[in-house]
Amino acid sequence: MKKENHFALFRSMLRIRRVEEALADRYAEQEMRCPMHLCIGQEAIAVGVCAALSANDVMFSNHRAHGHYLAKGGNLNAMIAELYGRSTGCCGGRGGSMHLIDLDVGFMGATPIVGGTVPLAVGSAWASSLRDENRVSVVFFGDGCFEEGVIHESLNFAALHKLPIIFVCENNGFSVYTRLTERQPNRPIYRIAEAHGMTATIGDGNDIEEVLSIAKAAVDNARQGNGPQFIELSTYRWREHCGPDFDDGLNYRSMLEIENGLKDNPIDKFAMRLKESNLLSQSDIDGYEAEIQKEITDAFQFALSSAKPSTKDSGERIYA
Amino acid sequence: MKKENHFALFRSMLRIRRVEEALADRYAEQEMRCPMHLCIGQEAIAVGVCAALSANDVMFSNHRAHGHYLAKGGNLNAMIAELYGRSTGCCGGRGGSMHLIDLDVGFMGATPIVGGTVPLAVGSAWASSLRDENRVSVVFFGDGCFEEGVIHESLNFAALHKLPIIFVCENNGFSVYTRLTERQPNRPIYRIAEAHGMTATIGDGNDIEEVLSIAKAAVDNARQGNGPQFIELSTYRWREHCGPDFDDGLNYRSMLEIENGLKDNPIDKFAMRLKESNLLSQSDIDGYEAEIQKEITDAFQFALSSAKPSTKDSGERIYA
Amino acid sequence: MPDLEKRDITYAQAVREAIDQSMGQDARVIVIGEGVPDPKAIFNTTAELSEKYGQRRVFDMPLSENGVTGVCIGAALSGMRPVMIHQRIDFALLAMDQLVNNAAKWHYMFDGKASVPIVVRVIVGRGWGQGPQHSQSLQAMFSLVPGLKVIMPTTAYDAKGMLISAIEDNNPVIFIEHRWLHQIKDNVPEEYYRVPLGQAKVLHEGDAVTVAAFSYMAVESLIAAKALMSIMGIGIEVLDMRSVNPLDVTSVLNSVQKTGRLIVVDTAYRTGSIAGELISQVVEKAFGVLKTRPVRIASPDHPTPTSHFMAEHYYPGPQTIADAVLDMLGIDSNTETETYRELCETLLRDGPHDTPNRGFTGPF
Amino acid sequence: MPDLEKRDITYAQAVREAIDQSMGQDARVIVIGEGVPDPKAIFNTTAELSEKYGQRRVFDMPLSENGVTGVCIGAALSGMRPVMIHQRIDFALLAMDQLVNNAAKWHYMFDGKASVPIVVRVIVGRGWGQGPQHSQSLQAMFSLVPGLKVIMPTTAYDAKGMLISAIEDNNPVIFIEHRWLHQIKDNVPEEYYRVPLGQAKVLHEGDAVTVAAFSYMAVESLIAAKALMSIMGIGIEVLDMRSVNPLDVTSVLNSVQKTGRLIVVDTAYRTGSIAGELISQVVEKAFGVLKTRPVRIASPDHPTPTSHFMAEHYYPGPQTIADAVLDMLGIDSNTETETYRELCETLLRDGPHDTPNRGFTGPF
Ligand SMILES: Cc1ncc(C[n+]2csc(CCOP(=O)(O)OP(=O)(O)O)c2C)c(N)n1
Ligand SMILES: Cc1ncc(C[n+]2csc(CCOP(=O)(O)OP(=O)(O)O)c2C)c(N)n1
Ligand SMILES: [Mg+2]
Ligand SMILES: [Mg+2]
Repeated sequence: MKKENHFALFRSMLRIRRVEEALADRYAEQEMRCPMHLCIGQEAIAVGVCAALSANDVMFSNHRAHGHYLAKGGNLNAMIAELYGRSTGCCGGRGGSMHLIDLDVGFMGATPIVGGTVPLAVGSAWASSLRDENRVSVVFFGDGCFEEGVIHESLNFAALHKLPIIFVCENNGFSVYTRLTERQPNRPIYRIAEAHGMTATIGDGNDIEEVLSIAKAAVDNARQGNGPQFIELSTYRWREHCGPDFDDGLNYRSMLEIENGLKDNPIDKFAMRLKESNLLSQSDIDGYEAEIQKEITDAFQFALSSAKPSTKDSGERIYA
Repeated sequence: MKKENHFALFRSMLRIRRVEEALADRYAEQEMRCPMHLCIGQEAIAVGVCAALSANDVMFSNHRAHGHYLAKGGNLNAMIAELYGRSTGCCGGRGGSMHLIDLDVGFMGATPIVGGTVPLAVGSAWASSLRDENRVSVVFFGDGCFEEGVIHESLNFAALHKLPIIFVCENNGFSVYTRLTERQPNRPIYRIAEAHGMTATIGDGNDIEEVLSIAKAAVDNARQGNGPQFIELSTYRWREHCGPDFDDGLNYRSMLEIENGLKDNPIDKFAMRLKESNLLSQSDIDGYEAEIQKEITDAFQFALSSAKPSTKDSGERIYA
Repeated sequence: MPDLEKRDITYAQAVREAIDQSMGQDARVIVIGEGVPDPKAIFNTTAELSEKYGQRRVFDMPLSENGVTGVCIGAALSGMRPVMIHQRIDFALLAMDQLVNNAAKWHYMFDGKASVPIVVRVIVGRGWGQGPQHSQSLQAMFSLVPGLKVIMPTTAYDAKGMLISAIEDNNPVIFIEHRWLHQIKDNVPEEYYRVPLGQAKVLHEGDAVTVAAFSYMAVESLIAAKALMSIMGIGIEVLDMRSVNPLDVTSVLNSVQKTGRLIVVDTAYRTGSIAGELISQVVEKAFGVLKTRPVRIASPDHPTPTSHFMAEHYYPGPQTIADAVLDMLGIDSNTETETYRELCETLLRDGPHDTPNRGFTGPF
Repeated sequence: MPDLEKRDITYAQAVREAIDQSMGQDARVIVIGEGVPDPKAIFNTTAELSEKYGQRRVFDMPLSENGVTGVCIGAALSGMRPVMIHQRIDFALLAMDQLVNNAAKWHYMFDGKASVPIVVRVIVGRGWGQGPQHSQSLQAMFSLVPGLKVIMPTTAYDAKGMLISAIEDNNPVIFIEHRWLHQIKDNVPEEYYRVPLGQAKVLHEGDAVTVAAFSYMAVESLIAAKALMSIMGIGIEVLDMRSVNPLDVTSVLNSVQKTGRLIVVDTAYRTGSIAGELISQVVEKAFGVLKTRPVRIASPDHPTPTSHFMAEHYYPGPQTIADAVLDMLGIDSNTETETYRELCETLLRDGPHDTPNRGFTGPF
């Protein structure tokens, strides 16, 4: 892998982490008045998958969308402004954290009804194939989402029509506070996708290089007309399901489990590796941190100084 | 297998065949004024599976329910009367051919929304397991039904809770007039069930002995607490999807295919085998034919002489 | 309205022609539904489309109502204009999540940055023992969802023109067709034309009573209107509502200004029907205009029984409507009176009650 | 009504107690829902149930709304009495097929041979940027389905009594609870008691105007009623409708006989709401009783915007209701008049508009 790529991957993960930490820090001010699902700890999946895509490829996401949106190149100012409910937000304030969109970079939309966007991604892949476009569609969803019947229907349709789509299942072991074992029998998720007649892989979602190589293979396959690809990636959610805090107090997971989870830090792990092989220096990192901090400060600045939408406005653009 | 069993299996298939032929013959009189889906050609599945069950096991079915209902021991008079819309029908005339029920024999209900009864069967298996009852639930559905998301949800729930349920997929290769290849990719159905974490088998649905042995193994497994069992059985629908006639005129399937389909006659094949091994004589068959004819004549007699429900009656029993 | 050269075709043919011409006009239009390319071609409303436009624009589908609806929404977001078809509206219940949470809201929640131009054709079953799960009339369930447009054309002319408008519309449109309309003929121009969505139409003029009717009930109302006029000289104004959302209350108000009397006839269960919504809006907007209490005519609040013996009086018909009119006008309707007996005889359906009323076969 | 020893508990606690006592009374009662046994316990309405009744009666569930609804129906057909819970009513849209095609019709289509005693608890979200897909109020969509019962208790007392009645009921009951009711206290007896389904209740007596309100809107109406009385001496009669199907039109008619004026306040989108159905039925059944045009107060016909800046006036509140009352009574409501300014000040919400109104915390 080229040096710049390493930098880019690392920087992208770090950026998502810092942005969400800033969100968490300022959430208590109660000016971001909407539910917020942080992906801290899961950054490698968003970044690794997006690194395998080209600009015109498109993406759909779910309630935990910040990382996907930023990794795909979504506008940071528009995202922060959206969380603050401002007119300059990517949805003009109508959506909040759970509804992100940036069509300029192929981020087609994220919505919070679990499973809701999965068939949409299949539909956009269908459109590509009907128009013989060299465009791959990607959809991110969680292990809980895999329990929705629409997954079965989407996998079947995509396999039937050999569509250029990548299904990315982020398996963090939880649906809200419910463990996988209370929702699904003891068998691997990806095998079901495989049985539907598509290439399916499983990997460590906290190892950015593994994610990237799996994603690259999948994207190449899809682009070459080999039909849908399914990727199951294991990861761990650090913070509470919804909200800015750590949820150690809730006792649905042991301190030991949390500690191990935090140890398996995709960013530090990658930094370590890069440093060992002298591909990254502490000063590089410090440089990034500074740039990112600046970018974040400006984004909050932008959001807070943006116009507030009016009630009147909320009655417009109901029909196209 | 014991001699009586052979007789019973053969007689049960023959009975279903003759009953449906009689329905087909009289349908043109336009006194059975409801949609009717015949299972002629598919009798071995209903009979083979039911032969593996005990009386207190329960069953759910779909739009093509006559065979399932009769094989489970459903009341013939009540079924014919139901098709004639009479008060003595198993639904008092409210359901017609697509809505059959006979709680006395554990036939819990058949309804025509494809996939609609599959989770219900899972729910009845759940109730059995919660009450530690030694009761197996069975649900019949087609290859088209397998495309419904609720199948995925039902398989997952059944596997998660290790429920005593048998999923029987009657794969006749068609959903109405649409071929399997236009609806599903080229991969076996049962493998998906297997990937969900349950025992799954595939077999020849037109070979009654094979069906019975597969079903017996599945029922034993389920009863012994080994969780859900999935059975995919291949078969062929002789008549039109809905209605009494052959549909050769529609040209959605070749004459050759139809001929081969008719040749693969589960009843004749079994009769042949039994005769060869001197387990069944032509006079046995003639005896059955006579008994069955009598039974059928009486059933139509019963139906046609039964009271006609009134409009007033149709406004009652809306709420329990 | 374009000038019509005379040609009578059925509602089913008109629907087919609308799709055919839309596909000819716009390469982004695709069609998908269970049975679309099969020999029965959705009551022949999609016949030969596959042959004409090929397998990359005309599709059968897996039995995955919710998933395929989502697939169509996704395709629409990527610039296609899918027409999805359900053989029964009852099956669309499986797709409520995609229709209500995504299709209806996408344009709004993303601030107008994207839109979902899909048409979902759903067929209301009736007769020949369709029964509880194959003959629901669920327009009210869809019409209460902001962001969806819901239409129920009655005539073949409107079926073609409104389906074309629906396909051109940038919003999700639920196109509800009553199966008993499929064989009714009407004068339908060959050319590509539009009929705007959201406007009621006068099917029969009169100033005695306003009868606002939906879908097949507009046909039944028209039959009643003709008989009432010819036999009793009573002129009722029959409005074919044509659209459920938006609901054309203005046209009803204009008619009621004239008649002072309102009967709404719906194909659905009585309670919670769009008929109630219409009556309420009329009273809210024009309180005092009604001289007599408004009346709604609909099906009883229970599932459709399959047995034709039970279903016989489940559906209101011309007689029900005529009686309501006479009652509202305070006209004696006991079977003694000569003219009333004549009216009843005229309204007597020939043919079984569980097959389409032969009393009117078009053109309108 | 049993004699109450004084004990004020919240709506959430009352719901929990109803389930707890029902499970204690009847071993067939089981509970399932996403998050039921988790630390948040569905806004604490299922807290400790798992510990008390064990893992064979209290279940979390896979994210399979339609399938698990079917599973519950099947269990009910086998003699269990499942209580299923959705954290948002929006998620229940995935289960429409099972609820409408199976649960609602099973008893009818099988001629009463079986019944489906399930309760589906669904929560209406509001505030803190719940937005388009997490704050719908879809009671009208369920209430138009014959075979379902749909209830929306407002007080903690009714929440407990009606949930107990729902669990004992042999029919499928949709139990709709507005999230903003969860923390409101009321006097709730400790014993097991029933409140019948299908009956409205007078929350505030008066003879000037009848205000029929649903769920949280009954609270807002009560706030308006108290202010109107104390400041202007205007007595409005607030009816807490409590049930959507069956709809207690009789109680509304009785009140309207007295007041001659009707305002219906609903939590839903305006068009197609149950408010319209109620107004229509009142006019159909008691034409001429109303002295002024009936008014409906509801949310506008578009999705809920997430931004609190936009959502601020999306929901009608006490001020909206009071203004409608004054307008209906022809009372001058320009900010000049002293008393009106006082009214407005009293009705001013303290605290942000996107959190529950602190103006009323109970008991009722
Ligand atoms: C259809 C539906 N059911 C339930 C919910 C409530 N809900 C929001 S996020 C979530 C957890 C989803 O788990 P998973 O798919 O694993 O994603 P994760 O939160 O772990 O990233 C649930 C149950 C919802 N939003 N939509
Ligand atoms: C949800 C739903 N979608 C569509 C239909 C229309 N329909 C009735 S039977 C049938 C074919 C089902 O095929 P399969 O499950 O293979 O059963 P088979 O008819 O072959 O026995 C279809 C599509 C329906 N009844 N329900
Ligand atoms: Mg998860
Ligand atoms: Mg089949």
